[in-house]
Amino acid sequence: MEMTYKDAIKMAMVEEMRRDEDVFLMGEDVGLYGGAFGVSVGMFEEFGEDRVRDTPISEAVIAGAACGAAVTGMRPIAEIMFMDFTTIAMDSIVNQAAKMRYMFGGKAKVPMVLRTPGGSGTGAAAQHSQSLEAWFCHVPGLKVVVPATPKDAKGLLKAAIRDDNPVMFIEQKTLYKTKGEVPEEDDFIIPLGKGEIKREGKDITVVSYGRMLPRVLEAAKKAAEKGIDVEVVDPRTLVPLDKEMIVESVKKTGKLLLVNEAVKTGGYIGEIAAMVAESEAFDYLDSPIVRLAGLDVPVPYNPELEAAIVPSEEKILDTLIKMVRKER
Amino acid sequence: MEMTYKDAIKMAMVEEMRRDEDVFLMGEDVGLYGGAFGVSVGMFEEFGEDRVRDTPISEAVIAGAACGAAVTGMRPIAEIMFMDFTTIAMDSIVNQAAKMRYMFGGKAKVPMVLRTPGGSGTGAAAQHSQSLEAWFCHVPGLKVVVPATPKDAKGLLKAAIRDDNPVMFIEQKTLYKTKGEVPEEDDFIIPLGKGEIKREGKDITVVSYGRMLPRVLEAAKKAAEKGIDVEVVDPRTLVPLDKEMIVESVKKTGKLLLVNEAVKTGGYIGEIAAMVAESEAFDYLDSPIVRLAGLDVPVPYNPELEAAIVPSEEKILDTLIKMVRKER
Amino acid sequence: MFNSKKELYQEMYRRMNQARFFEEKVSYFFARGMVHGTTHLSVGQEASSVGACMALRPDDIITSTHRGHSQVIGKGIDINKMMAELLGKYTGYCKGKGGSMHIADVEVGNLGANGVVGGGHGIATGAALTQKMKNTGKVVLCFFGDGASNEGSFHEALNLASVWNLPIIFYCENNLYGMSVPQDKAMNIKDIADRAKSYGIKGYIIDGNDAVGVHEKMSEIIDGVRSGNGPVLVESKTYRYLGHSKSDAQVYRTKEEVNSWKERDPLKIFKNKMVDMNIMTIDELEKIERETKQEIEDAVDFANNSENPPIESVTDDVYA
Amino acid sequence: MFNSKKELYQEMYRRMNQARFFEEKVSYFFARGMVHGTTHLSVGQEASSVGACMALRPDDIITSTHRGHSQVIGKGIDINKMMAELLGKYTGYCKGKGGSMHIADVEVGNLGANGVVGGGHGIATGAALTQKMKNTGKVVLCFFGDGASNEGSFHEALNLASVWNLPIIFYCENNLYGMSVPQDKAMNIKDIADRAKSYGIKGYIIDGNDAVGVHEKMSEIIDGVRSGNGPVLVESKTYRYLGHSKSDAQVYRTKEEVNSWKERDPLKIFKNKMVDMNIMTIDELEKIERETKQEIEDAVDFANNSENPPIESVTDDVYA
Ligand SMILES: Cc1ncc(C[n+]2csc(CCOP(=O)(O)OP(=O)(O)O)c2C)c(N)n1
Ligand SMILES: Cc1ncc(C[n+]2csc(CCOP(=O)(O)OP(=O)(O)O)c2C)c(N)n1
Ligand SMILES: [Mg+2]
Ligand SMILES: [Mg+2]
Repeated sequence: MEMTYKDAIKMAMVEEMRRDEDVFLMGEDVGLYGGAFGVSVGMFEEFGEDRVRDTPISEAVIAGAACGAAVTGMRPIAEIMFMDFTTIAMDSIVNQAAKMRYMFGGKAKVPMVLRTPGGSGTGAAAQHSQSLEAWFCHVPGLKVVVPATPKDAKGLLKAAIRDDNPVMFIEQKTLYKTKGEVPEEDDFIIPLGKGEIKREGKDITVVSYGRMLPRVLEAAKKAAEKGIDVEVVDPRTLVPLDKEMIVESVKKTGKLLLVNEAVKTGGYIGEIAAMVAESEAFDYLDSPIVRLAGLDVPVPYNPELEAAIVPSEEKILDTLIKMVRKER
Repeated sequence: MEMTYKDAIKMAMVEEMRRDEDVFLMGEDVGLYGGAFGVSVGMFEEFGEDRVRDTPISEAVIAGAACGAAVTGMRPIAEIMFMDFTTIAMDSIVNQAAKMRYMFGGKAKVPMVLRTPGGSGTGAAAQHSQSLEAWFCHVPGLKVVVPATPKDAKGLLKAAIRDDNPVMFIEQKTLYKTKGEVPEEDDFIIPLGKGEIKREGKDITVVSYGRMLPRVLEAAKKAAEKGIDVEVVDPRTLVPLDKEMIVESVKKTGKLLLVNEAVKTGGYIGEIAAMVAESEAFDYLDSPIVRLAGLDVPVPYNPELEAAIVPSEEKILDTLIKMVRKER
Repeated sequence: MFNSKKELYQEMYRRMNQARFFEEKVSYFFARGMVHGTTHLSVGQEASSVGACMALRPDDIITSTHRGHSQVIGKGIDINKMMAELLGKYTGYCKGKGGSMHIADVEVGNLGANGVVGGGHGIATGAALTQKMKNTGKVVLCFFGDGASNEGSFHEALNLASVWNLPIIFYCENNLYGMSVPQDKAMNIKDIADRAKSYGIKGYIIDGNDAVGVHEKMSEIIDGVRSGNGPVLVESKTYRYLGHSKSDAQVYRTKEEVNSWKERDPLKIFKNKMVDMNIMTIDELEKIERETKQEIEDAVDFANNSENPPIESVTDDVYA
Repeated sequence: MFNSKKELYQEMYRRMNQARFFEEKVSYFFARGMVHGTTHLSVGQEASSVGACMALRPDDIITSTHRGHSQVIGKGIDINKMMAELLGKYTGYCKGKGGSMHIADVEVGNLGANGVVGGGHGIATGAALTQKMKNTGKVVLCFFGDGASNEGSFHEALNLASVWNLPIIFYCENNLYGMSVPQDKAMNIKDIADRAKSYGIKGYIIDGNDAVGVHEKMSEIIDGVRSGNGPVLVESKTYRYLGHSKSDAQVYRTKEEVNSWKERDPLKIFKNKMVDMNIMTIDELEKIERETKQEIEDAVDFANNSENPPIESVTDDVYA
């Protein structure tokens, strides 16, 4: 069935809430209003205010209460309205939820999902547009998911809800309205930690995820017209990472381009580059590993500036061509 | 003059506070008590409670007020007692202090230093032992410093205090009592962004910083006994990073080992590896770039477990030998 | 600053009208997709914001919010640069990098709107600390909403400001909703001013739709703060007429409720008062209305005729 | 749970003594460098913690703090596993991974001590939400200190718990200091219980050194919470005798102040009360003292004879 990324997310939540009464949704304006981006529209009507809970504007306790509810037997889905505001909830996420199991010697489990939208492109400027997934990937105990298609969004969110660990489920604002085929089956699950080769190719590997993925696929299509055969790997889950899929692809193509929206310095594609550079794929690399990422600046308001800070399709295409033709 | 890392930090603060009355210190128990690690002992007596300010236990407003004081003309030094508690102050640091200048089109400056100690090794377990520098390096607008010696601590902290940007000054708990020669001059400054070759060598480059640096230097010394000539680069400032120094060193040695204490996945040495893998140094690399880092686990309490999660001197030595002898 | 009450009230009316017309214009632009991003309009809250700001001295300091147009206009701002910023132009206050949620003018004591609810609490507290340490005699007015008073930053800031006895007014514009959530679903108390007790400071409730009253009461309160009595919490009861932001179907409230508040429109109330008190005539008031309306049109021209920021400027000003 | 007042009070005295002797032992170990890390002892606060916990049902839930030994012992704990955890052993509650600051026993409703001041507020609130949603009839007792009440998490949690009418008791053990900072330098109010007003909930002040009083008042309060009246804030006034943590010269307070509190020692008060009320004889009480002392010695033996965690276990239990 064709549907939007947004509706696929809702479908996953609705199915899981029907299936398991321990699952519930909480967050700012998720109820009657249906969420700042309309993701949960209609859920309040179906499940009522007990299971679709509007909270005060209090991010720290949203995440903290989700943790406390999870460790005592619920399976909360907590929404933080913008990823930028996870800054207010970091203690709850990082020091509490992520570490509880380990600190307690394995005697606790914290099955919670924290949904939050990341990314620029909506004209909301520096405090509403960040891509901070790299932070969470640096925290043992958390799993981190960034779906790029409606299908992945549904399958991965269902897996996240059923997972017994805290999962950061990072949605992409600018993908909410994009459409795609989504399986309707209730038991359609995409296991966390499995990447997907979104396009097969032999000349170069591109690893990308989230908002940048459609651009990469477009660029790959155009590259094909120029006789360049691009393989596109979408890890989908950043932690745990499907290292094998990436390493195997690089061994096959000998070239690696990494693309993400987050600012370059310290971004997660740096981790992937480092992982490859220390793997057996190193010896197969015939040229430097290239990263295309956000400029190292806060997100500006002006639409042209805002567009200029993230890799464009042209830039990706250009880089692909240069890398394959070995121009530097 | 020989002194401890801790006293070198104090010396920097005292000198700057004598020089510039806009500089002041605030934080939990920094006053009469002298700070949780005793860094500011005696400063309260010299400067009084107006300039050495005890705060309530309120990390968000400590960083937020530092930002507000800085933008209105003071030069605050704010202490967050453990780096783990910067989680509570992330909005103030990341969304406010780091972005204010850019968001306002360059019409503000935020000259503040946020001092906080990182690292394990003190038996304080998962919530008092993290090394989270990678997070801050991923935030444009912040500078990030991690000194490894008393001398660097003094020179860099003075530079940080005089800098017109928010600087994360990350101290190393387990280095507080280590000693070293420290210049007494009032105008001894180490510019932010300049690395230092802590040991020259030609066989392999090791980039390391903070707590791991002394171990790396010890291992390098032992390696020398085995005829392996190790070059040790300490970037000292992680942002801005002295890329040139690292790239040049790798071009010279053809091998790169990276060592830090932070958990491996998403750590800042991944960024350095990626930077080298996309630089001109790539073509000089004759083997994979190796990272030795903390295990991907929260910090455990038991002392043997705690010691086991970070790279040991033996492990570093071993890796050096293997890399140079090309065993994999 | 003003030679007479009349001058003061003329300026007050001018600023309230600037705010109203500015936002009506912005609303029009957004509805037509002529502006990028989103905005939060304060139509209905002009008396609360302008009345409070005008009780400050010109060199006092404010921190503003996402719903900050009336606040920064109340403080006194160059409307051209503000409109230019909304349109993302290089001549704007933030050179097109900030937009509606980040209007700032640090030099004249406007420390900026904030995209983070509660994000200004700590900044304002630190700004007040500077005033105290440097003994400047200035005070800080920290704007925030009813919803923001549920953020942890509210608690930490008020507590610290109280312990340090800082010259700051925490000014809560209670418009009854935090986005879609009504006050009574976000807190279990009627008056946010009651939260002052947690910090051992004074709490005040004022009618935020009566600019004259706001100004008088705030003048008194600010005097106390300036003279070293420490921080206060003021709750200004008011209402926003329009949706929370660009796209809001307002399912969470009734038309009747909105209309009942429109009957207490701050501009109308003010106008009537001026006439009743024989301070200004209808003609004088209407002249101000016409002038400010024209000012806004001029600002639109200014903005439209301004350049976009050069693409290279995108990497400027990350660091000082 | 108890067949008589006497049984109850016997158990109460036993737990208070367990706590006291446990901590004296831990203090001894630390002073000799026999334990790694740091610890925060609650000597002097036993009545406050044990009295409150024993007003709970055994299946009720607590969140504890960095100064949590008396709290978790009050809730009822296997002292062997606790001592083993302090010594970092594999038989400890957390398999040696948590130590003093993370003692937890989730299955019996102890959601753990917390190294983060204020870190338990949100967790406790969420745990209370579970009880409400699953209609279990259980309540949550959330421990924290005076200092913690200045964290933003305090504010957010009390507000949310109030709005959602959750079965939770926010229990502030006010020992007058947050580390070195006395209450009056950390807040501008005398009674933390007054902060309840910000959330429209009830605030209570109790004498935390009188176990019998604590227990009685808390039983009443807990009944109300259990019956659906919503959260409350209780301030238990007490004092810690020892330094904040391992290394603390205590320059911030006088010996006289410490001694004046020692005169109101919770164990002494309790003992006298038992005798005065003819509930237990001195002999009976002293027998409990001897027994618990022995228990602690046995726990030390248990811990000493326990294995360290295998090094491989370091990567266990990061994920479920
Ligand atoms: C920390 C944070 N959480 C959530 C939001 C999204 N948001 C923007 S405005 C708003 C409502 C704020 O309510 P209130 O403080 O009453 O101010 P008002 O909008 O009514 O003026 C919300 C939830 C935000 N910007 N920042
Ligand atoms: C978020 C955070 N900030 C600071 C600390 C360091 N610290 C540990 S205990 C403590 C004092 C806590 O005071 P209070 O809440 O009154 O509890 P008490 O120690 O008196 O029992 C401090 C500052 C911490 N552990 N967590
Ligand atoms: Mg509001
Ligand atoms: Mg205390």
